[in-house]
Amino acid sequence: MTMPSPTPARPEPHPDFGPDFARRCYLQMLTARRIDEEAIALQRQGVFPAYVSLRGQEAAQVAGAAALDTERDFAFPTYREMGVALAMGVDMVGYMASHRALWHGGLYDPAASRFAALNAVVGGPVPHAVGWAVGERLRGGSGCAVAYFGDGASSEGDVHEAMNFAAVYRAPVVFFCQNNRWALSVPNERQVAGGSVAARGQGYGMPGTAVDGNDAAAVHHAMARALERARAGEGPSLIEALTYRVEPHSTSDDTSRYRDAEEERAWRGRDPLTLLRARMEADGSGDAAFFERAEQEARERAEAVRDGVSTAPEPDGADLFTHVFREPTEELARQQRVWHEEVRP
Amino acid sequence: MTMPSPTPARPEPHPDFGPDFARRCYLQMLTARRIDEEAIALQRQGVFPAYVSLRGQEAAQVAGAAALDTERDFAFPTYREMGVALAMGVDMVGYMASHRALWHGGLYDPAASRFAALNAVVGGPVPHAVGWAVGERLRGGSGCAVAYFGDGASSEGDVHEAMNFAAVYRAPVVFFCQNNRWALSVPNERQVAGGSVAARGQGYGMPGTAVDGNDAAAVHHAMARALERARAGEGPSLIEALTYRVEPHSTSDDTSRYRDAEEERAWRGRDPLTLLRARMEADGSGDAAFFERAEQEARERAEAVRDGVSTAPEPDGADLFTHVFREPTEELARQQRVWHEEVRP
Amino acid sequence: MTGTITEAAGAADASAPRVREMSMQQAVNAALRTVLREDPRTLVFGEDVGALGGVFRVTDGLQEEFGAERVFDTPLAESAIIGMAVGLAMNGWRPIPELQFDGFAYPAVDQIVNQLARMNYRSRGAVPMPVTLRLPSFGGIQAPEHHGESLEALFAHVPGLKVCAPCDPQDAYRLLLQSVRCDDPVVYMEPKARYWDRRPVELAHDPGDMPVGRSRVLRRGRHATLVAWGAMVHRCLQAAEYAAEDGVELEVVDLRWLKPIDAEGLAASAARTRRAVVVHEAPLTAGLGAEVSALVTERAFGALAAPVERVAGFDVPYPAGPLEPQYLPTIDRILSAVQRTLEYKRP
Amino acid sequence: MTGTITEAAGAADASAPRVREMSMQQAVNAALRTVLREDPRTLVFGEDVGALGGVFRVTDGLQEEFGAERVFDTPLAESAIIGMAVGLAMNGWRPIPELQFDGFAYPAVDQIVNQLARMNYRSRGAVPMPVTLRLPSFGGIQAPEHHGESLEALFAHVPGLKVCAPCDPQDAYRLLLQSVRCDDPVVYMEPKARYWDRRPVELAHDPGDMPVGRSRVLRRGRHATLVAWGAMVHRCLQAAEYAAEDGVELEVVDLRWLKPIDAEGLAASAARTRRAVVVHEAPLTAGLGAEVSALVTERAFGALAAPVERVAGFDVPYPAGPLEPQYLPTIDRILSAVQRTLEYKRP
Ligand SMILES: Cc1ncc(C[n+]2csc(CCOP(=O)(O)OP(=O)(O)O)c2C)c(N)n1
Ligand SMILES: Cc1ncc(C[n+]2csc(CCOP(=O)(O)OP(=O)(O)O)c2C)c(N)n1
Ligand SMILES: [Mg+2]
Ligand SMILES: [Mg+2]
Repeated sequence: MTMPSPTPARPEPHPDFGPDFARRCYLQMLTARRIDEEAIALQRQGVFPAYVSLRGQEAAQVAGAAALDTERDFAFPTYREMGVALAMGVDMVGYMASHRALWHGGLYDPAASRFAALNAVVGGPVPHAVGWAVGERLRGGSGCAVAYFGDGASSEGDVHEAMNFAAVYRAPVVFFCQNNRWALSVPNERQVAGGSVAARGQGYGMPGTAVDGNDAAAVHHAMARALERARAGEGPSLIEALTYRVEPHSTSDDTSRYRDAEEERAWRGRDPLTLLRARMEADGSGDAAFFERAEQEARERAEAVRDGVSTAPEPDGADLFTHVFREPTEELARQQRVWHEEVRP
Repeated sequence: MTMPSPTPARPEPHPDFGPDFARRCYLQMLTARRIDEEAIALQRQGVFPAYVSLRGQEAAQVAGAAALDTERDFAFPTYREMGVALAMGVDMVGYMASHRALWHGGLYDPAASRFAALNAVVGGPVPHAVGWAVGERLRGGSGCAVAYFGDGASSEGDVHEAMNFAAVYRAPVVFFCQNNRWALSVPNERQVAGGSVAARGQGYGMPGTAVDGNDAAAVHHAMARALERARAGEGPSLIEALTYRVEPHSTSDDTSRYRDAEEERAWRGRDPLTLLRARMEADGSGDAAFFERAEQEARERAEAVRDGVSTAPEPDGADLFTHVFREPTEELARQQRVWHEEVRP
Repeated sequence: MTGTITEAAGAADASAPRVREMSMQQAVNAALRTVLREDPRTLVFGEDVGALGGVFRVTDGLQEEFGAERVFDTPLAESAIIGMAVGLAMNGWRPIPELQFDGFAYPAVDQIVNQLARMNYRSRGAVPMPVTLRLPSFGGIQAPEHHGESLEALFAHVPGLKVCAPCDPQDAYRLLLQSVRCDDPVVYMEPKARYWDRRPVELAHDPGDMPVGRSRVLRRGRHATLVAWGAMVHRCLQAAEYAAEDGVELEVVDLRWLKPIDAEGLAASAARTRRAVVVHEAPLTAGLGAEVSALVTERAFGALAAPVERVAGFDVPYPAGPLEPQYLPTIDRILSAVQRTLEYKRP
Repeated sequence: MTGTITEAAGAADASAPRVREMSMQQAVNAALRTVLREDPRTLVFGEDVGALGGVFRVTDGLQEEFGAERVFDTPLAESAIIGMAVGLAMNGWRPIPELQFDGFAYPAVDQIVNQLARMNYRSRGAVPMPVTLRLPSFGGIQAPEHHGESLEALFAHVPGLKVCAPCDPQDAYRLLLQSVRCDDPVVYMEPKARYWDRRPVELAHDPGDMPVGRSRVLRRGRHATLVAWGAMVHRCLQAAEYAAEDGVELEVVDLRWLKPIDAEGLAASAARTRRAVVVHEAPLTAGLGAEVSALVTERAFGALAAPVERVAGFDVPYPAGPLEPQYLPTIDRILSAVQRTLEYKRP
């Protein structure tokens, strides 16, 4: 079965995407890369039980999220949006705490960060973005919701229901699909009927755009336009960032069972950092000094995150009970007493 | 919010749609109409607790189903496909037994009838059609599955998942949506984002066609072509038959709360029976004698169904237990003894 | 029907509580009006809840009074309805979604269990979920397939959810107010078979001495305790009437809150009567009756003269019309169970 | 790892049963090979079950041996996976779908409850559903959110479903064969924490004297009965070891079939020991432990010297890594419960 590969849009950079912006993006993408590397190392050292790498998707995540207004927008991530978290200014130690399995949803404050708690249910958070956006319009607010999901997630019923709801309500939502070609071991060809997630948009009467997800400027352009549209009350959009998961699905995965190392190598050659750097070198927005400084800053930041998450205290067992309800119940208090008497370490 | 009304295809009749076929269709459509009227009467008399009328959808149901090969194809209905049942030769007393609430799934044999047990879960049976079709291909059979669903059902996640599966597997399925403009009290405008169910097909790389659902020849043409395509191994298709639910959603419904009587009247003027009759009168495939005979036959059949279902015996209480498992359990046998001792009427 | 509903609605207008006879369906409607009025963050939505007023007319007139922004129809997709409720709550709203019928809650189970119930926990309290999920529930009205299901055992098992089921108009009113005012997600199960039951209702805004999790003794008795919720409470009261004719005095406890369960209240009653029978519509195996039986036994074992009896639906799919009365617990089955507890002798 | 699996597969080749040491994950793999070989109507499918061999390698090598027509990947949609299984069964196949993890069964609950479980009933036996739903289940491996859930109470409550959970490689092999050969839908719950547990397995094709619904006594004792399933059986056996050191002889019953439940077997054991403790990972309230408690009490009340104790997960969402050991029943909690039953005095 072959899949018609959608031709990604290669638009001119959005006016916002000037030299300063490019430098900021590059720095954050590089920082995401370095944190990612630290995380993989932490997993190898046994500090993280497992980790899901975003390597290769830094442009799709960072350059897209850089268009968000963190005063009013809200992002709904899956488990792989570390670059989005970083771009939005989420506390990265709190974010990484989830990968150390300290707390499933992470230890940052999702409400304050405007970045929902990590969500491991593929497709599950997408309708939340729609509800949030409907609520934002009702409030008279001007914020937009961005729903992140993968090519695999596009098969889930929730994603369809959410798109239909959003378009019916003309809610200010951007559906942002990172099509990294693989959903664990299943390639697009056996996942996305018709071969294009973006093409689904039309069926809901909303624009669906495929962009080169490794091209920071293209991703940024698509996201900025979709946000403008949403803010103008013109309803939702669907963006498909065509990219590639160059690492295994997670550190527990073994890609040799299902894909060609050649394919990985080819995509490593289209590294979004290299591409952005080349563009910046060409248009002069980044010189050698900048790139050197960026490398240093990224490394320092990554090391700080690594140290922070490695030494973060384990949650107290009482936390098992604290957040189940806002209004506690006698039965749970009783169970907490059992825990206190019979379990507490 | 206004909805771009999809322009339905008005193709030439399919070669199969000759005079004999037209007469057969007309007779069955009329029979469905008469049975429907009897059923509404039975509900008013208290014999049926409730009933869902197909009035106005006879062409969509009968003329489409007439293209099926009941030796090899299999239909997956919702709760409103009485005309499909009739066209496929399902035992109509057994079918109507479901509306008398004798047995939820009806009292016909779905396997022998190649017409699945009535299904009240909106969208629920659609993935079954895909599974059946995948299984048919694996068996080396040449049958097709036809999944029936409504415009409301098109919003359900299951329908999306099923379409994606079918297209990924190139399974021989026809997704047949009767868009009767209303899902209970909710009109297309607030249900089907983008305004066209047919337009969703493209997103899965499968043909999606909107047809005039009140035009028997057009519906038949679309279904026949979709079946040919499926049998040729070219995969699934989506048909949207644009029609109208001229009756309330069910006998318990009150349309005055949500829609204009004028709209109903206008659509009653586009009655599929009247349209087919006019076509047949024009092309000579039906004369006055034929229509008179048809009326008599339809009426007799409807009365027989009415009498049959009215006098059908109520199921025995032991049937509560008989079909739960193929391989009975001791616990259920024990419960049946409790029923026998403490409940049996 | 519309007329009386409007009357009920009118009753909720005034600030002083007053007593009025109304059906449970009207009482829920009045409670929805109260919360929509008292808290501008509340929203009512679901399939056909707008112009139609819901298939049971429970939301009748709400869209008219509160506008299509606060009371609105959704497309036909249960998972998205709950997913949307989660998102709305994340943006500061207090959603009151309706799922049209018990059996159509199943498509939403993932959003209920994996999202709604644990968002507060997942976010360590940063993102609370003050959502009241209204679910017309249980059987007894000879409805089509999937329209007579009892999902309380499923919901009660889910950490992070609270669950209640009223049995009469007064409690329907009170429990809905409590559910909506609660900062935790509550599944509010409306017994369809009692929608048309008319009783005097005091439209009080204060639950008084009936905090979340408290059961009620609806009838005092000393020979055995019947425990039930929803429509089965009524049936237990009838059974108690019959038993009284034979000199058997049954205590009837309306559980009301199916999570948290009033274990103490149950145990106290069972300890007094030394015998208990729990009655529910859901299938027997792994039904909530097992939890009630276990709780009572754990807390009142020494006082019990007989094992707790369970009278429940059979372990069969909820049947069509004529078989429904043979599926649901009958008064005879309840009385037989009472009889067994009374005659129980340790072997 | 692949090497040993292939060896296990090889073992299934010969017709004569033979004993070989293998892990539970290999035993399930061997059982799948057996049924794929013995019945051409069987099909294995799910997310990543093909080339990858499943995230736990349980389906490793199956696609290679049986081809991509009989062992295949699906797109990522759980509801459609079960819906497809229903349709395949309607066309004469015997599907063996996998849902990747317990917590991702929730999106498929509607198809499981409203379709799979009642298609045979709905069609009055004309359309049977010989479907075995494999579900890696339960916790104990410090996995991400939604990867440690226990859904047995939900499934056991559904009329028309059968449910089992093996605790060791031998039983995993036997129960899978039985499940696939059964003409009813079976939810087969694989305890992830025991996947790597190696034991000798006899690849016998005949369940012998272990019919559907039969429990096993894994250890004889006379002071109290422990009842468990899945990974908790192992923990109970450990607890019994400790107790034995103090002269307390615990009987350990592996329930195996969670529906139908072996009520008689449980009651017989509890009647012998006069005390019972049921242990499970799922949250306490409305868990299957309540059913076990109720069943034992109903059938052995007179013999019981103390109320049945429940040791379960707490009523909280399944927690992340470091808290997991504090959530799951510990040996201490089990022994404390035993102690309570031994010391119980009627007030
Ligand atoms: C509802 C659900 N089903 C299954 C899984 C198991 N699972 C985790 S990630 C994954 C693949 C996801 O693929 P995709 O959506 O493309 O995202 P990616 O991992 O490529 O970023 C699967 C099957 C899950 N987390 N949630
Ligand atoms: C999953 C599910 N949700 C809700 C319902 C209740 N319900 C029954 S029919 C209906 C409207 C269906 O509309 P549509 O799909 O357009 O079919 P139509 O009735 O117009 O034939 C609703 C909401 C249901 N049966 N199943
Ligand atoms: Mg992917
Ligand atoms: Mg419709």
